[in-house]
Amino acid sequence: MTDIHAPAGPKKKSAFAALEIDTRLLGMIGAFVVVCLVFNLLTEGRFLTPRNVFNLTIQTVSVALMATGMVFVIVTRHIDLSVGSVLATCSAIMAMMQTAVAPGWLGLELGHPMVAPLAIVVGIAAGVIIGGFHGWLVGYLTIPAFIVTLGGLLVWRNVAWHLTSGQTIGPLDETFQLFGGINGTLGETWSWVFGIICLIAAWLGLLQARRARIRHEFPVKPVWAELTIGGIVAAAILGFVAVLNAYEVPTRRLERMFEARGETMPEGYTEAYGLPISVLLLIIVAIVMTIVAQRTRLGRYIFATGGNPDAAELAGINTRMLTVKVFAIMGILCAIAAVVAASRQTFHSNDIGTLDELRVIAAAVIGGTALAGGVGTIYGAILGALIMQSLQSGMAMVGVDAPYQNIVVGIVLVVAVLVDIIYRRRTGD
Amino acid sequence: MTDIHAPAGPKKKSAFAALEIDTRLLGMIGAFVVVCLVFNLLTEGRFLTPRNVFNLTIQTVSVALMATGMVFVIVTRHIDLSVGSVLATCSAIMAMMQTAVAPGWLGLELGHPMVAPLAIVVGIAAGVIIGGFHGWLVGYLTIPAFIVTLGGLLVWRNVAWHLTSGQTIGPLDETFQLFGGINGTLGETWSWVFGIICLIAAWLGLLQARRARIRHEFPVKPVWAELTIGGIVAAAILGFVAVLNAYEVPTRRLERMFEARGETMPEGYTEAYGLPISVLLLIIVAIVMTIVAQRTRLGRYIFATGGNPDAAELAGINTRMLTVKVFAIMGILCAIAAVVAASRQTFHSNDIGTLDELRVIAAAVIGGTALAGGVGTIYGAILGALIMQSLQSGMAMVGVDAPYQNIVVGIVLVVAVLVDIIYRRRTGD
Amino acid sequence: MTTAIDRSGTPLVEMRNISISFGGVHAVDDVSVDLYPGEVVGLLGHNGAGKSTLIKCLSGAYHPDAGEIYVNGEKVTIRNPRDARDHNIETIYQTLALADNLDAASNLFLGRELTTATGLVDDARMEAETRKILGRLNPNFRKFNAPVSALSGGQRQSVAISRAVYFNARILIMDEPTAALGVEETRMVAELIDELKKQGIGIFLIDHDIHQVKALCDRASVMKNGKLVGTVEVDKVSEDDILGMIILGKQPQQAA
Amino acid sequence: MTTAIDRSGTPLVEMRNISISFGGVHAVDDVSVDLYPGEVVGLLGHNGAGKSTLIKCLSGAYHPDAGEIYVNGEKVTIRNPRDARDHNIETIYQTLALADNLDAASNLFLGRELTTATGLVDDARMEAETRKILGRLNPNFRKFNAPVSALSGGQRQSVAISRAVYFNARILIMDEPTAALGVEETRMVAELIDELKKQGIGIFLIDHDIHQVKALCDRASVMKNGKLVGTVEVDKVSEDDILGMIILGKQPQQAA
Amino acid sequence: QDLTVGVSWSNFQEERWKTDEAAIKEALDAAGASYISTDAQSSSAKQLSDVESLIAQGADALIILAQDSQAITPAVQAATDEGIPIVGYDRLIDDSRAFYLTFDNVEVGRMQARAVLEAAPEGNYVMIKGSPTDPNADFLRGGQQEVLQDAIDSGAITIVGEAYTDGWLPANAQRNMESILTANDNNVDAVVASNDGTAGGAVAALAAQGMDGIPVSGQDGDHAALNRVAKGTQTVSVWKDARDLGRSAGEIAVALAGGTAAADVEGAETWTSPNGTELTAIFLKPVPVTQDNLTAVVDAGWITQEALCQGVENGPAPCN
Ligand SMILES: Nc1ncnc2c1ncn2[C@@H]1O[C@H](COP(=O)(O)OP(=O)(O)OP(=O)(O)O)[C@@H](O)[C@H]1O
Ligand SMILES: Nc1ncnc2c1ncn2[C@@H]1O[C@H](COP(=O)(O)OP(=O)(O)OP(=O)(O)O)[C@@H](O)[C@H]1O
Ligand SMILES: O[C@@H]1[C@@H](O)[C@H](O)OC[C@H]1O
Ligand SMILES: [Mg+2]
Ligand SMILES: [Mg+2]
Repeated sequence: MTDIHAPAGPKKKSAFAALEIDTRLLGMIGAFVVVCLVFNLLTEGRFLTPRNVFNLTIQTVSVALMATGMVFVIVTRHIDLSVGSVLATCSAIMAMMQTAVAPGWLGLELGHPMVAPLAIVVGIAAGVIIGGFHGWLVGYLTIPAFIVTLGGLLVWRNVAWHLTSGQTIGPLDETFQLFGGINGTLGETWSWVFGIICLIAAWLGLLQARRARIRHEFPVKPVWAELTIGGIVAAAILGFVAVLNAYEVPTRRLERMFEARGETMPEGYTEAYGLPISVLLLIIVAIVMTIVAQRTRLGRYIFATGGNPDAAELAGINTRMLTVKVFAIMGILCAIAAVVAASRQTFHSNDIGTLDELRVIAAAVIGGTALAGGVGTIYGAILGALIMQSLQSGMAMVGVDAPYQNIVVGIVLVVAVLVDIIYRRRTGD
Repeated sequence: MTDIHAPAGPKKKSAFAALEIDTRLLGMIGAFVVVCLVFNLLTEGRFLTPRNVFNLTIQTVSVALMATGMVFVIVTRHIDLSVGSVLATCSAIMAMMQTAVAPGWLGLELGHPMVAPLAIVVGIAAGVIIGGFHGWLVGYLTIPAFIVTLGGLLVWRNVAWHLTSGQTIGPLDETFQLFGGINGTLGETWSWVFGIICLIAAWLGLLQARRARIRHEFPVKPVWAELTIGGIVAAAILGFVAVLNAYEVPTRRLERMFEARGETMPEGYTEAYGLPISVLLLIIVAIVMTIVAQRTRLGRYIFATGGNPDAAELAGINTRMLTVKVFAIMGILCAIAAVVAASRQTFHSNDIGTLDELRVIAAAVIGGTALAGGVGTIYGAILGALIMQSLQSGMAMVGVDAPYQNIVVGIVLVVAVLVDIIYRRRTGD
Repeated sequence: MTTAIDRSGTPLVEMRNISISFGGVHAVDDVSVDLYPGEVVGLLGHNGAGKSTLIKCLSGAYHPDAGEIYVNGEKVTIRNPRDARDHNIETIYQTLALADNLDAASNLFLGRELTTATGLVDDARMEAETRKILGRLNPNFRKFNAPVSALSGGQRQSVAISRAVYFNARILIMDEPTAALGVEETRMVAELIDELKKQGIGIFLIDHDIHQVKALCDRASVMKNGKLVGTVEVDKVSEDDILGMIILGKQPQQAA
Repeated sequence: MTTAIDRSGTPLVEMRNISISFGGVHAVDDVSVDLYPGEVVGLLGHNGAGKSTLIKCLSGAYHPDAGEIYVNGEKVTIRNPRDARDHNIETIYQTLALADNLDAASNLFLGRELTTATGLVDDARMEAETRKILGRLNPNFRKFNAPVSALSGGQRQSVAISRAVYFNARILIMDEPTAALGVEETRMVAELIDELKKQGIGIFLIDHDIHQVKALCDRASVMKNGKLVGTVEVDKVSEDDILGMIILGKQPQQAA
Repeated sequence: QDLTVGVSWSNFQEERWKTDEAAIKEALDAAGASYISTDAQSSSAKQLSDVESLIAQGADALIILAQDSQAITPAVQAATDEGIPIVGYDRLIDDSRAFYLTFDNVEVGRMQARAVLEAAPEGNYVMIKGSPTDPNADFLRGGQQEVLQDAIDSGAITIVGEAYTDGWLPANAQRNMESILTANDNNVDAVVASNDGTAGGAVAALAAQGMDGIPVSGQDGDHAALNRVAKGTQTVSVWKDARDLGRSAGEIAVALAGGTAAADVEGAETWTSPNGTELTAIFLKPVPVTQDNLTAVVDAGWITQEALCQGVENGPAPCN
């Protein structure tokens, strides 16, 4: 409103405004696109190859998973510094389940189909217990989350160390490794199927929302606007699937696969990776978390509590129990992230998840979650994680010497957020 | 007020209440004393020897210095994740000044009396510029401090690396090393002199405050209460000096000193360390920062802005400039902490200050600084740093291994804050 | 307000000998008040007299140091706002207690969201209901999709009032509900109070406007420095009597 | 208020054709008002009419999209609250704008602390001054050493009023100053306004209470939906005329 | 021929890596290959992404300083899929597809202990270990134990204090050393520190007690440490001439990228890792640098005499 020189053009503005697209989202996508294009230029087109896009997405998954949970934590005015360490403990537990408990106590050898599910269930149980315990300390004992999770950062990293006696544990179970990205993908056909299901669901969602508004006689967007949005969504989903399907399994790997099956590979045979299972997991988590945030009571209470904790309490919300739930969700997500991170490495290592707390919080904050509480989106956090990861992996590709890469990442991080701030100020959001 | 079973005893309560001692302070001192006593028991009395008290104080200085600045940062609702890295850059600059710039460009050899002052001035200038720049990004460009200083964390650590070409630089100048603790102490006599000056100043302060209240006809504490407080202060100051003076320079070291002077040590000669210069520095910084916090406009504005940024802005406070100042102060303190840290090691290493950001923030928060802003004390932050340090070094003495140390530190951290919370709830603060 | 109230039965609410102090200060000191169905009881007193603190003991925001609360003759313990709601006690707080980052509908239904068959919150229906109810109270209100932080002082107050009224309260606590309201909006709140009375709801009304108290209340309880000065039937005393109670802390001769 | 105001000279403040909008909404739309020394101009209108937003352009909290401001006939640019203070414009905000964690004295002197010879803030003197000035406005006030967050609604308002009045303002903006005040406290503010008028200070007063506006103001400007309905001399119109302007947005026949 | 060699560093905070990097670059320059690199900041997860990026960038051969000898396996897998050869640099990569080029870390540990034991055949020992998350820390500690075992069994020496050093930070080593000294009333006769950074911290703590001069070990040949050796405050710095290692790594990477089979690399031998993996490996000989052979590091051009002898009077050759 203070910008007197803002372009007037009410006609043009209203056409764009009719789309009612979240400008924050646009700004972030804009920043992301800029980062991608710059790196693509600097790497002579290597950055935006299907292969690198594939890599980028699987590299992002673990941090992005936790970032969705961090949104809730920060929205309720808390912070979780322990996520990296909790991830490590969950990973250690799952690794020990596979390599020690299952074969030793239960007589299930590595490779037995029950090993992976068992390990994952126990790991997630550990995550929910640890997270819930943090939440109890914060909510009921009113210890500041910063302290609780700083303590957790120290405790759980070393509990993990203790559980594995400081050893790298692995290799992990083959089924478990399916969540690691390259070791488990949907393949071309199923990727298309999944893409199309997503698209139909998205369209149905748009339609239903429009119907509800009409039923209650609220103003709706013009039909062309709805169609445009539907089109954009379609392009995004199918484009993404197409790109992932364009990344072909390296020939040597194929050869080896055929070899393992005792066959020989036909001349000229190719196969695409398609959507990694870990990315599928992230998409499912993102959808669930978005629904929780926007369409459930729990989500409503999380945002209300973040906006005004006293008011929320006065409105009859049990804000203490809410805190437990929020941290328990964070714990579950740490455990899921641990599955992805450990199976990506195919080993549990001591340093797994180190410094993830900073990455995860940064992803949420870049994604528009306000540290003062009350504001944040799931998609923003995921985009934030993607931007961070693009920066890091882009820098690695450009050929700047290693220590200087960190300097550039630091600077670009700040500049990316600045650009977003300026953009939103311009658009008056 | 909800605690119906609180002991009534109005008579007894009022006698204690008349002292008007900050219960928060009491709680923290209580926690500290408990930690000390437990370790003293576990180490068969070695923990509370003058020697270990001496070590504890000098180990605490660097983190405590930065923690005082972090109080201001957090009170204004910001955070600084870059302090460890800024410390590294300042340390690198000072090291290079001493070993490269001074001898190479200015022709001042190591050991020349001007080398250390020059290096320190340049280092502090660097700190103030870096900090001020962070503040400008936060205050004027409105980028969240979390992002700015996360960027700073990456940037400055690697700038430091670049400045020293990744080398360990040292040994540093002898004069410079005076700030390292054991390498520069006041000796017995001067320590007493300093203690007595402090005591007189404290008494004068109490007296003046009382006079001002009487002049304005406000209620004052009973005389016996004032005298009791004066007595406690005297005991604390003189006791501290006495303990430090009880720590004698090890014979081997004395022998070497005499040797270096070409003399032989007289039989039975002893000498006490007394107050380390680094601790003197911390005391001075603590006093200055406390005055700034409580008795200057700047301090008032810092707390007002933390309490309600909008209200502060409407009251005519230039909150943007204030942010610059707060981060600039943080930068100065990082530089001073760098002097202490580097001269304590007697060399600059690449990884100096790593993870200090967490220690510093933890010290401030344990010391009662609220992450929501508006609340915090300088003495609290210093006590917080002391508690953390006691834990770590106590356990190292007990022989707990690093991973288990971290677990215990994590747990005790949470418990200490919890005890403090319960204590304050009881006393109705 | 002058329809005769039947005070022979058990009162809807009775607060007996309530005391509460902060630090050393006795904010409320041995105060007893009661409220019958269909009755409006005004709570009056200077700033800091303890009115808000007293009613917060009823709404569950504070827990009294001493004293008892009876609802419909039964002794109850109100530990938190949820307990109060369970007794159908609704409150409009002086500070409004809104979640600034949410829109009017989310605030109105906070803690009692409408849900669809699948258990998800039904934003469209909540918005529709909000439009209806806010329309009655504040016809100029348009900002249904903005967070309440973007609303004017009076608009926020309208939201807070709607929230308390919507959910079939039996006991309503209104802490200076019209403080920020415009002339027309104030008139509508007065009409609303009348209507609620008719439905048999009991209302505690804190208000500094003596005209309004005379017009709306059946009885008035006056507090001074945490203590109850007295309770009077407003029809039986003059405005000046009430003023005397507030300012001088003196019970008028003819008081009930 | 009925001493005749001399409106022949240059006005103390003139706001000309002020417009400001948030997102798409025109909160204030081409509004012009002025104020002469020793005059109280009431700003009236329904909730959300744009009163607070208009005066925030004068106090430096908002920057108008269009329009000009003249102080003593000279065009000024008010970029922030500091600029407003430099023109001796003081404001009591509807939201009070207090630093909740500081005590009354620190809030009262915020941004203009009293200092000792050595440049340090003089807390004792500030507290003494605060006791004096708050005593005049609110004789029951005791809590000088508590953070203002522990004060009652009306106590907080007293602090905000004292702050604006203490520093020799020439132009005073009061946004619903008595909304949370008790009877006695309200009377004292009315007296204060009278006194300030006599000292030649110009006051913009936002208030929903028509009685009070009739009693305190010389002129009244009425807004509706962001637009100025008109400005009238309160002596020359009836309460109903003003009500008509507020509710129907109609200028009475005999208006100035 | 336009070869690119990618180097994935595990971190960059110890002094030595700068030298390693320079040596690799030099060797690559000589072979006309270009150099790209990444810094995993001590995170095995980031190192995986780093390697993927290097592959995507078109590296023809990889040199990897593994943060974790096993968690790096997927990176080896990915590289092998693309037919890119890997040189495991300095730290073990427990995978037969990687070429292993290193100084033997267990041997480094042995050398450290040996030098200290020689200087202090009996007495109270303090073991300052490396970072608990670095597998090398335990390799080193294992080598040290082998050498000390007999003396321990005979009661000649007693280990009175032992501590990991979080993150290999000198400041942490210093603090641990101070506590151990206090706990033992200074009854310490020798310190086996696992690298030069931690040795620096330990020496600073000893100096505070006037005890500098008792035997202390280290490794890496950091300039500051060699200076301490000259001064007599550190007994040994096991010198792994990073320039040899770097140069060899560069040459081997270029050779492998050019199609040379691993076994055909000059000097390569077959070696079985502790986990039973068969690797093609080259082990370079670390050199324990003590006052007796200080001249060697100057002659080798590793450090200037000026830097080595700074502040040393009447020291050993070449500082006399
Ligand atoms: N949370 C609190 N902590 C400390 N003191 C409090 C707290 N809440 C209220 N008080 C004190 O209790 C007393 C009564 O406050 P209360 O808010 O009940 O007054 P009130 O009658 O509602 O006044 P008003 O008309 O100004 O709203 C005041 O002196 C106030 O300062
Ligand atoms: N910061 C803001 N962002 C968006 N909209 C705002 C903002 N501040 C005010 N508005 C809108 O501008 C309009 C005018 O608000 P304003 O606060 O000026 O009303 P008012 O006349 O003071 O009302 P009241 O009597 O209720 O205080 C309202 O519709 C309000 O919602
Ligand atoms: O050379 C050492 C290396 O082997 C170890 O892994 O990390 C620390 C270094 O000092
Ligand atoms: Mg009140
Ligand atoms: Mg207003």
